[in-house]
Amino acid sequence: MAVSDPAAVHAVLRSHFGDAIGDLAGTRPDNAGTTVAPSAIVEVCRFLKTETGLAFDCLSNLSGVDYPKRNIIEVVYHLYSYRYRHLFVLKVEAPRDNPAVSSVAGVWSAAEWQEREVFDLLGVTFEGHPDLRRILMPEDWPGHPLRKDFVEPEEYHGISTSRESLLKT
Amino acid sequence: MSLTGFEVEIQREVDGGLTTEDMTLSMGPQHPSTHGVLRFVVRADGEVMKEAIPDIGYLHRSIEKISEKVGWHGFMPYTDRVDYVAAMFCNQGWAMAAERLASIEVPKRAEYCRIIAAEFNRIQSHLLSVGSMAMDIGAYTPFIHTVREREYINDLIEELCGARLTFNYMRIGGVAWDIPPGWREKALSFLERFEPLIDEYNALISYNKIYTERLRNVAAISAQEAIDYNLVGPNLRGSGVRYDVRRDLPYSVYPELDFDVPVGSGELGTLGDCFDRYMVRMREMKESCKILRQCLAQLPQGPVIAKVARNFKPAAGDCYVRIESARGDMGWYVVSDGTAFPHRCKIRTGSFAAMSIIQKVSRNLMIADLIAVIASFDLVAPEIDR
Amino acid sequence: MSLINTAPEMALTTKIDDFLNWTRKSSVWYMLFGLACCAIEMMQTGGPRADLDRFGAAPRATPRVSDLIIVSGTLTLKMALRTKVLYDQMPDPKYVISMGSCANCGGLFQLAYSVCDGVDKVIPVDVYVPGCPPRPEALTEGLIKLQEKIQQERWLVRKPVAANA
Amino acid sequence: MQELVDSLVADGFVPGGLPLWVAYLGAMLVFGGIVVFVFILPIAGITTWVERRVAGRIQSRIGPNRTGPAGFLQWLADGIKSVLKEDIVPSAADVPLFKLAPYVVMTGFVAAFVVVPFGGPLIIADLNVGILYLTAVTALVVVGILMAGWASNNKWSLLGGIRSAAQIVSYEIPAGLSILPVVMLAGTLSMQGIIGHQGWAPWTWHVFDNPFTFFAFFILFVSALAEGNRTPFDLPEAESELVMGFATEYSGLRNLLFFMAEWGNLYVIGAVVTTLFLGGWQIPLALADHPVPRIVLQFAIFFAKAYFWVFVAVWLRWTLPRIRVDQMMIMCWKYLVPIAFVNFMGTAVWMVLFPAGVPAVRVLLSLTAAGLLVAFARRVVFHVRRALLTREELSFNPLSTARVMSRG
Repeated sequence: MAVSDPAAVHAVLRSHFGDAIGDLAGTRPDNAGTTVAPSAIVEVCRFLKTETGLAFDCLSNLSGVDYPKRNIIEVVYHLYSYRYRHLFVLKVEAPRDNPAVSSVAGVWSAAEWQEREVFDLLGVTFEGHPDLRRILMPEDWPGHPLRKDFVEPEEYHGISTSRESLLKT
Repeated sequence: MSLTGFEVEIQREVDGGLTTEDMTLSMGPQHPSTHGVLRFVVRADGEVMKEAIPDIGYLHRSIEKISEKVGWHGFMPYTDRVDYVAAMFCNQGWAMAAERLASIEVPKRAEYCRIIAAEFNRIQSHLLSVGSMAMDIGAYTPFIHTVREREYINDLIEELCGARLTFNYMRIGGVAWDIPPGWREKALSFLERFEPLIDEYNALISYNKIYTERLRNVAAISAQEAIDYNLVGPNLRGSGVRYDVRRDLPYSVYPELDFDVPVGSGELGTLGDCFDRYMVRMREMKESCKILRQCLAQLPQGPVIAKVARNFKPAAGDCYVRIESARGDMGWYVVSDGTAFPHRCKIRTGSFAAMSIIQKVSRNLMIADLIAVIASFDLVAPEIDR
Repeated sequence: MSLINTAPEMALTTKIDDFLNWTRKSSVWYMLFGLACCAIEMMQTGGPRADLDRFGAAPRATPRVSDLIIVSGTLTLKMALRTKVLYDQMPDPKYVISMGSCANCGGLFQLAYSVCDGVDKVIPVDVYVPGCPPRPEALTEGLIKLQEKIQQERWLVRKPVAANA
Repeated sequence: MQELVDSLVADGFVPGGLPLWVAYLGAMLVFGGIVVFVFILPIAGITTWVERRVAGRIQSRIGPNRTGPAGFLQWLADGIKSVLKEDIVPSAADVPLFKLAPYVVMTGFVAAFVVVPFGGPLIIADLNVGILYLTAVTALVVVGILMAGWASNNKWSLLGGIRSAAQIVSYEIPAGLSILPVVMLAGTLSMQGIIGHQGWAPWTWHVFDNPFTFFAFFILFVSALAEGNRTPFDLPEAESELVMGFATEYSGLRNLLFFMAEWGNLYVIGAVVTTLFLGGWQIPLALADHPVPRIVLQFAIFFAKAYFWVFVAVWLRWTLPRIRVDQMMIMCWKYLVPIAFVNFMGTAVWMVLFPAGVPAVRVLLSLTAAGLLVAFARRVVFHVRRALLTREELSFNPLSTARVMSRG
């Protein structure tokens, strides 16, 4: 029996994980979800994947969002079930100065590269990730560019990163 | 399960027989078959690969960061460059995300214009994929023939929006231009001519003995594996999963249209091998023609763009839009903080997922097979790197 | 070769120069070097409608036999280092066409943190083709301009090409 | 050759006191030089032009058309430009081997022309082991390619070299086994002798002699394509896999030599199959009495026959995909070698059973071949006509630049 309504999914999670699950947020099917405590994310994900009636067999999207005002980095998991065709969103908030979240690469293989990307661009450390290294940027790149306070380096291997505008006099 | 000849060789080596030194090859970023700038570090024992480790990021153009700098309307041209082979879908994804955040109703005619443009673009993208697949297998001519057909679609789209490749056709709330007079007939006459050509391509290359031998049973991916690695689009359907965003999470006017979702059937070998992925694209082009005929027939009258403020500021919140791009389920996770600039835009693309599975499926293949695998996934470099 | 740029200017030497330049310009083999969006237009240019092969320009897979590198598309910093290596691997005389706004100056992606604003920061460029992406006709025009440039070169005679040429 | 020098000596053209061997050597160098520069290099060059033009037509393009009439001088421009390019020797390469390799390949290819009968008496040396010599020297190419692959110190080159070695050595066997039936029929290894055993008429050609030689002909052609590294067997330089295979690190003149050998080899392939199976330069005697027009006619007929197979090879290249290396080996050892062996044995049995041949079988086979050609020609005409029809329909877009640009 499929539990497709986000509210019902949330209720199931609440009953299993208690305080680790935040309130239900979002109004549309594509953004309805909840926050999860960073420590519980792997268990929650495994539960969502294996529990009959939920069967979120696909991690559709894993992204990180930087919120400098709230001083957190949010890791967002968009889950999808090919079996029951329903969606759910999980959000994990990590402190901005030393973000660390448990890796779900053991639950969905798709998470492996997506976590590497979030690590590369936002500097979130995924604990338990099999191969956590930069993926898009070169190994010797300074900083994590998708953070809001990222400053572009002046030059990279002798190539300056700015260009004088011809329009200026 | 019996081992094939080369697996026996590897097994013997694992068992401690004759030991040879592995060869590490760097394939790319400039390599004729990498379709842009990808790199594979190949560990090979002669012709047999132990492993191909993808190395990406050579075309990372920080499009996601730019979205935070240029504003909602201003980001539209950049979406073209996310996937330049199928730019219309990226346009549509961004427009739909903004519309969903701001709860804008798009006029019916605009929706139809979008679908028409997008399906033409899908044919174009699949043509390139099919052609470059043949080129990578060593047949240069089919590629040139598909390029020839692409030119005619380019003509059509150019008349529609003024650009050949990076269309920038859609706007938040609709499309930029209405369909010009006389365009419908041209589009229909193109379809008239193009549909038989698909059969001709099948005759020329798809069922060529050498070609099928090169593709069948190579890098078969089971449905389970495909879902686990989040393969989408033709790559997923090649593994036999009948899933299409257009049908299963319908958006725009797709519910009003009648079309099939072709899936791989393992007709010549294992289910989910390179040939299945290839044939899914071949058949999807026919389906696109079907959709286009319906759209061109049903095209309603009316405006093509809703009234959207120049200074567009959607309400704070986030949304996750999924559309069926030529390379499959494309996810746009857009966060708005209520200002004139998006807070974050993450684009989840099919090629990125397909790239991540290559390391797994490439074990014990031959070097020549790796080329077929890369081509069968229809990778487009900027879609991986963004 | 000590002959280069040492012979006196005579009708014969200029004729020889013209002939050699004719061979060079008639056989500009370009390297298959697709970077981004423009690479698709480059393929279309090699396709049936624009057909670069008419000018004797055939695609080649390795830099060792290429005369021309068409930098087609956005050059990221990560790729810029590789591009320089590729350029160094080409044998002289070698030419560069910078195709599209991104390769010319960074174009749309000047705002980006990871993009090299213009290929001329890494390798010398002979012809800039504007456009985002340039149409096949524009790239063909770029090739013809390059051929004009090649035709004016002097190998035997030390005589600078007129500045306004 | 020898007769020529002897007659020159007799006529006093050679200064007295000059040892005769010097005269022979000089004559050989002069004649060889003429053949190399007047025939071999242009034939290789023109083949590149033909290849590009044919490829253009196959791909609905035009192909080179800016240099000379219909781009005919394209090969000259390519060649001279390549000679003038900078010559790069990679610093990690094995320099002597790297420099030597192209010349070894070139030697193997040029030496093959020694026994190619261009027409009537036009042959550099009608060796009594002609066809054996030819298979031997063409196999020299593999040494050069392997040297190139190894010396480049590039892994793509190495893979290409290894593939080439495996390929050429393997395909020598079906090729050799397919030559044997002809040698048995003709009773000689000499090229002129083999041609002499056939007549001008198709039903007197070896290919139609019996069903076994008919198949042997195709096996020889396929094996020759594989030895010449042509599609679908172009694995040693597979562009999409190995960049350019064994030639990856070669630039300028050295690269040119490799490619000249490749394209020139096509002509050798055509010449060999023409000589062995298709009646060589034989023309009806009634056609020409005077020696000069006769030789010209013989040369023309031989050239046309040989070049037809060059065209077929080009056409295959732009139609077929490339097979994989293991499939290539399977095809050779599991299919071609056994079939070639059966052909060889079958021909032997046939010769014992029907020492004079069976005219009915000859005519039947010739008619089969003619029928195949007619069926094929009809298909070609059908496709060409349809292509012309669609071309008219295509110009529907006023914005289209197609018509403007395809002119010329």
